[in-house]
Amino acid sequence: MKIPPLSQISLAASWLLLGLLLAMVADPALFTRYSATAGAAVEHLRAPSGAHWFGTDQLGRDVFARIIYGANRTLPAALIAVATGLLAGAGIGALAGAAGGRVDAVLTGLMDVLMSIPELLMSLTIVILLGFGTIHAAIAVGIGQIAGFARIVRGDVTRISAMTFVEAARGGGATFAGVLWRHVLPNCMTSLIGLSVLRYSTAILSIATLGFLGYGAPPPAPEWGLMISEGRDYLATAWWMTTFPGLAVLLVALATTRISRTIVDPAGKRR
Amino acid sequence: MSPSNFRLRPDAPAAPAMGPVLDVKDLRISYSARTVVHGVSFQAARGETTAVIGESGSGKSTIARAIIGLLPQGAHLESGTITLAGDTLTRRPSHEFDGIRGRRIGFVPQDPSNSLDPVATIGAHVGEMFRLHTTLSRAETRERVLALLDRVGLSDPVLRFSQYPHELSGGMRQRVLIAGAIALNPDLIVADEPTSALDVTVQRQILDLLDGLRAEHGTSILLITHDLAIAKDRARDTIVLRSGRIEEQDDTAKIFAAPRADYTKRLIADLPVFAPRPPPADIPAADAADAVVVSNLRVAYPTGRHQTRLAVDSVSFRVRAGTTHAIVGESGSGKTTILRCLTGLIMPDAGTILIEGEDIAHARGPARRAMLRHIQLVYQNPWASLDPRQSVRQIIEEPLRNFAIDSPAGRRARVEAMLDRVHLPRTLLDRRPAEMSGGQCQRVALARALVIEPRILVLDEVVSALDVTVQARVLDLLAELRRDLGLTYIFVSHDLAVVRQIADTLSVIRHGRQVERGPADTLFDAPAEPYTKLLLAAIPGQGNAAPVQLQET
Amino acid sequence: MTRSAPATRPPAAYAETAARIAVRAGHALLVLWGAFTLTFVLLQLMPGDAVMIRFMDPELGLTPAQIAAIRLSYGTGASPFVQYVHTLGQMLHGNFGYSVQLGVPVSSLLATTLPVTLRLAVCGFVAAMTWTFAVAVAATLLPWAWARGLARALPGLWGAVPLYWSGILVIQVVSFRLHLIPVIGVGPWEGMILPALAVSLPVAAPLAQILLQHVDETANLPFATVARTKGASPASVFWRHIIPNAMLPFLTMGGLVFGELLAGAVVTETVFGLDGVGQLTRQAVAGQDVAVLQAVVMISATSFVTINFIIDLLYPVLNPTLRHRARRPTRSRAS
Amino acid sequence: MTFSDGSRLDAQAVALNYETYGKGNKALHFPVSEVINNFDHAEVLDPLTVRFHFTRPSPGFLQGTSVIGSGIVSPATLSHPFDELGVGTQIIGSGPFVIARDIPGKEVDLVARRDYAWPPASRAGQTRAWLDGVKILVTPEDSIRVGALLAGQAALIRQVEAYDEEQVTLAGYRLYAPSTRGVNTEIAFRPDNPLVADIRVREALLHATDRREIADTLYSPNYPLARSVLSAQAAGFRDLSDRLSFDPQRAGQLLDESGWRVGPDGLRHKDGTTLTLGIHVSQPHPQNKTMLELIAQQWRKVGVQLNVMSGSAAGIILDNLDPLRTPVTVSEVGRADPDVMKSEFFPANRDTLLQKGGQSAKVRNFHDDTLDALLLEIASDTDPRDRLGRLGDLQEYIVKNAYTIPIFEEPQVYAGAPGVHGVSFEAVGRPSFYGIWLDRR
Repeated sequence: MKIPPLSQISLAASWLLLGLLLAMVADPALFTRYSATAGAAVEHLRAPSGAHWFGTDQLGRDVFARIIYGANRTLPAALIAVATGLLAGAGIGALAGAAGGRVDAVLTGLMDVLMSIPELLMSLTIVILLGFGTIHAAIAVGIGQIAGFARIVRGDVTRISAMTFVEAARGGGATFAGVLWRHVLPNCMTSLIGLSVLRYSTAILSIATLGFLGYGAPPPAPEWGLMISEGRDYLATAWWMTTFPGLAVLLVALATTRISRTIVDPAGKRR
Repeated sequence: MSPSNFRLRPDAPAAPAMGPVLDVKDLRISYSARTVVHGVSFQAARGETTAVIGESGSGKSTIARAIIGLLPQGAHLESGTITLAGDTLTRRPSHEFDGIRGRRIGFVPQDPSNSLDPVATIGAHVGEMFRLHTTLSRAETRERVLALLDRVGLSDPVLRFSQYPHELSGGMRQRVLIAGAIALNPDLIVADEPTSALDVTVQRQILDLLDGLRAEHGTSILLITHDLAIAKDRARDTIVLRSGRIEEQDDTAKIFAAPRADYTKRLIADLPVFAPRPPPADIPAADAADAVVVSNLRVAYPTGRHQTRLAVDSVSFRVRAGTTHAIVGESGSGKTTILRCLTGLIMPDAGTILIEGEDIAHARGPARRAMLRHIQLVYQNPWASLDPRQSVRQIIEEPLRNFAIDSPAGRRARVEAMLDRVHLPRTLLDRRPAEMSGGQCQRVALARALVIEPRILVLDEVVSALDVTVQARVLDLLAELRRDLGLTYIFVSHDLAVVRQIADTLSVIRHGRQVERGPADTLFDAPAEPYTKLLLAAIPGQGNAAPVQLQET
Repeated sequence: MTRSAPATRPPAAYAETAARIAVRAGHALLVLWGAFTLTFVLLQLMPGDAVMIRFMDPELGLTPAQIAAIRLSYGTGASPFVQYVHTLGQMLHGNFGYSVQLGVPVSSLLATTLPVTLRLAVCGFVAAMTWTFAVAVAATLLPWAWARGLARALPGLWGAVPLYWSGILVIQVVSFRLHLIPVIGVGPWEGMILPALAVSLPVAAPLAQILLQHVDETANLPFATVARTKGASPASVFWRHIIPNAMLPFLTMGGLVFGELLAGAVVTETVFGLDGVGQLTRQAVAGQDVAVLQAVVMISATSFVTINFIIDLLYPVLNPTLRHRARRPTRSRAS
Repeated sequence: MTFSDGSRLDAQAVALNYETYGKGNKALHFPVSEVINNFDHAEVLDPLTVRFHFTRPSPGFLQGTSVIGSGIVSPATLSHPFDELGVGTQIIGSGPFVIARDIPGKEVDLVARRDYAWPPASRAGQTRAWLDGVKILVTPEDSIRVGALLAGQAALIRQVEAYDEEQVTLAGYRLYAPSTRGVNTEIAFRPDNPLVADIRVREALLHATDRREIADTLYSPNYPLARSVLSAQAAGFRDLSDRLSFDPQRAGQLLDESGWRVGPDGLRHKDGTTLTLGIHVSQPHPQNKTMLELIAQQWRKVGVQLNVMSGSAAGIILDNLDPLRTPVTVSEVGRADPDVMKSEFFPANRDTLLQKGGQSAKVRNFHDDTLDALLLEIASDTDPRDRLGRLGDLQEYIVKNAYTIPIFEEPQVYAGAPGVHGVSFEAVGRPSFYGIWLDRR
């Protein structure tokens, strides 16, 4: 029997992981009998064992349960982040690319302004403005992503608008809006979806970073970034408190990146 | 310095004086599970040109890549041997082949525009041959390179040496590539469609150059081409490929005189230059109304802050309803600009374009859009002009929706009728462009243009991207449509052989100026202008007439 | 043919270049102004202010009147518009104002923190470049398909590693367990080894992806094949033809990433306890130290704009096809 | 005796210092010192004598002169605006070390003064410090701090969390845990909030808090369980531990009595409101967030929801001034004098309970005149015995009213490398480098 190539294995594993995560978001209780927020204080800082697969934290809460329930919080939040960036960014980018001229110049300038402000500083400021919490952190991360989306969409719209079939559609009597809606935007979709999935993984990392810096959900909410942040104080005595949430972030980011590659480049042309 | 001075091949094995320079035996190549070359065997005679002809998908390029040992990713040599002057090339380790490529096999690629490294100078490009295979000093290399540039007919080699590819025209770039290919005097030059991306006059010159080099150095040439006419003019032997199999291989003259394979017969019959000009079908009365009147059209492009260049200068012609007017010119002549003006995509700086009496050149907004119902444009590249995400049905229906013609049910009927009209099966209705052949796509594009019943079609090189047999069928369809629907065509092309098949009147354009215009018969039979004569002489397939003056192009 | 260009550039070309530079510079200044204004607005919208955070500490026991007086003395009591004009004016004179939180001029804070961050950015960037090219070489030239595939998978992995996590692990293992490199109280360059290592991987990820993408694209262009037909080895084609061409789009990305490194060192500096701009930013955000934040934004925006400006100017130098740009027809109608 | 800038430390300088501390300096932004009460003016009698005048008795004054914020600095220092004193090099004192370098928030370098010759009585005989210099690096990451110490990269570190104590001692390092001798780490109520206005609710929560579990789970023997509002090390301490017992049954009973009934969701409700309290984490206190999470778990068992909130610095300050947002808060003050109670509770000082007319304009009703009167009496009682007696009464009063839930006595935990000797601490746990010497064997 021939062993399938590495890329196939990794892709299958990515989808499998994503499916598992979706199930965790849908019904976390299916995966663990422990509570994510209430622990038995006497059982604190226990190393991984049969009873607690990933060990327990400083208050005796099950780390595995916290990761499961954390998925329930982090993954939808990342979705909100990407949706924010996608909707605003794609809107601005499409407008700039399609309208051209002065509108394009102004919007491009605006995007340059957004890009010139460090993304994390921007996110932190917005979290302070909106108030702390996972959802607000997600929106802040999403706002930080607007410029990136807008640039890509603008480029795509400009490129596709210059294509012959768009000119042909105009020649067939289509209006400006009609061409944009029926031809330009649908043809941007593939790269846009691919970019969104890629951005999803960065959003997870960014939201976790905000959580790490203390701008995420209030305690005792199980948030991956927050778990790593809290766990790092116990690194010398309880390695499991950082290692497992860290691996969770890494694996999800890796899986979504892998999947986004298939969307952008379905034939695997890049080998 | 004479070219013979760099016949240096100190390490070259003494090639057997007799026998073929290239011997391909039972070559079988596959892409994963799909075999694309099925046991092909042929030979190329020393010092001669051997043509391999075939349409797209015939496997001719794959064979060329196999000979130079650079099969594309995924391609797999299943069996067979390739022998070059007695040395077996197949199954050699990669690093060994590196010493053979360039030194013993030269390669001339298809598309000169992308075949030169854009950030390297011309001198670096040709000089790379010496850098890779000899120990010549920089100064010696430079001398050799300058001599080579001179040999391939480039003016001012010293200037060219330090120029970059984008500063050269397509023809000049192809000369540079040829200079590289012959630099080390190889046994064989593999030329993969060396002229298909070039203008007809340039094509002629490049082929003359290759012929000259062959005659001078005794280099053998394997000419891979889709163009039978070129094979007829240039090759001693011809191999006809189809779907990875050899249909026929023989002396070129014999093949053209008495083709044996049906496929070869059809190919030859479909070649415009050999096809008889169809009798002009019921030419409309001389007093028929003018469908299009272009007068004193002028378009300028800005080239700098305050400079402009005239892309089109004082072009005038009129097209009677129901006839075909051809605009002929080489690349950069401004013919595309003219047709973009005709469909209102560009506003001219001066002049008028009357479409059935209305001036489209200065129409705007709704007025222009309304005129689009009468004049439609069909593009050169059938795949590029169709939205890859739309189905055939959506593509053809879209103009109807744009102009709010008919009910949804009525539109569906019109789309289906239109599909019949262009001889496409209705099973294609739900296909997407990527799932169809070029000919099918071009028919869909025609259907889309015709579905809103325009009276004038502007056809921009509509058959240039198609294989010969497909080209012939589309031309037949165009003639049929014109006859049945009473259409007026404006047919833009660089290919005079095709134009001869379809045009009633024509304009010859060069550098934005109208060189000559008049009835097709007059221009083809008795051209007045030297440029028109040059164009006519350059049509391949007329036998190797007197060489066209070798000028830098 | 008409496209052959003269060997020497006409004077008009120089004028055009100068005009282009002027336009780019104007754009850069506009972006800076926009960044300043946007930040100012955002910071004004934040609840509370630095004076409150520092002086409303119950330990100080100041009365509201006293706090109002302090606020006035810092000029933060004035109307937003007056403050805007004042701050902008000061900024134009190179005066970044006073940190309310730390009680020192912002410029002196930057003087101590900026070198640290610059060092980190340069070291991290150099390391990232090394990984990037290593991956590009491995993914293109390694003789075994599985090894090339593995090299291709690396950037994705790097990009997925949460920096704060890998940083902590690196310190624990390299410094505390193996006793290899100390983290505190070490020389300015020695102390950069671990942080640069940690920061380089996530930075290398997008760089390597972009480089690989363009290497692949370039490798598929006919000229790469033509170079092979001349007898050049894959390695020779890679270094002499593919890399010089793939570098062009890569450069832009490199510039962006370097700018992000300068400003985005917050996490690295937190984890490694470095006293750079990132740490300063973090403190300033927490303390809503407007003057400091405004200065940080201006510095990173300036570096962003400058790097892009330089790359813009550099492009025609590296890419001969851009040197005399022939205008394409632009007069297509909009409707 | 001279300042390190060469100027003389004489009565003139002392008077100027106290004038500034006691009354502030508006022009230069100097605030009035928290520890000096009722100050009127200083009078120079001769070059070595100063007489202080007060508007009212100020018994805490003597102790107040000994705290860190009351250090005598050179007159030149006081002529700088307060804002510019953020950099330590600007502050010129007369001690055994001079600040040679100060990068705010990052690093302080101390260099020994070679001409130092006026040691305190406890160290009579020593002249200059044994150490040539001290390099203090601010290392905010706990794990890096401990790791650096254990890896030999630092000699002495401050703030060793309880969970790291074991690995420090196991490695043969020495722990120091001086007490801060002040108001213990406590949960303080804001009775202005109707939810905790009822003493029975406050008392219930006091008994619902399992302080033993907190100490055992999170802390170490270096964190003694609080036995009163004040530290057991403090003068005037009165042991009230029997009133601070963990008794969830009693807690439930008290809540039932006050009308808070357990609903189907397990939380207590009354008249449509739920007994949900908000609290902000107080970053400077050891493991404060974890402690609050644990308390939240404990209170949840009696049906009370404690929300541990997070927010920006400004948001926390504003919330902490609003009894409706923060019906409970975390507090602790280290100072070795009975006046520490006034610092903690008096409306014009920290006003931890938030009384009407105090720090917050958001308070509507709550004020406790008895409490205020007690605080003022202690502040101005000049008879030490009497004063300590009143202090005991005050502690009883606070516990009786269940105004606060004292949790533990907060130490400052340090760890030193084996070769570091002579480490000592002042009254509230700050280190003294003067007597430290290194054994380099």
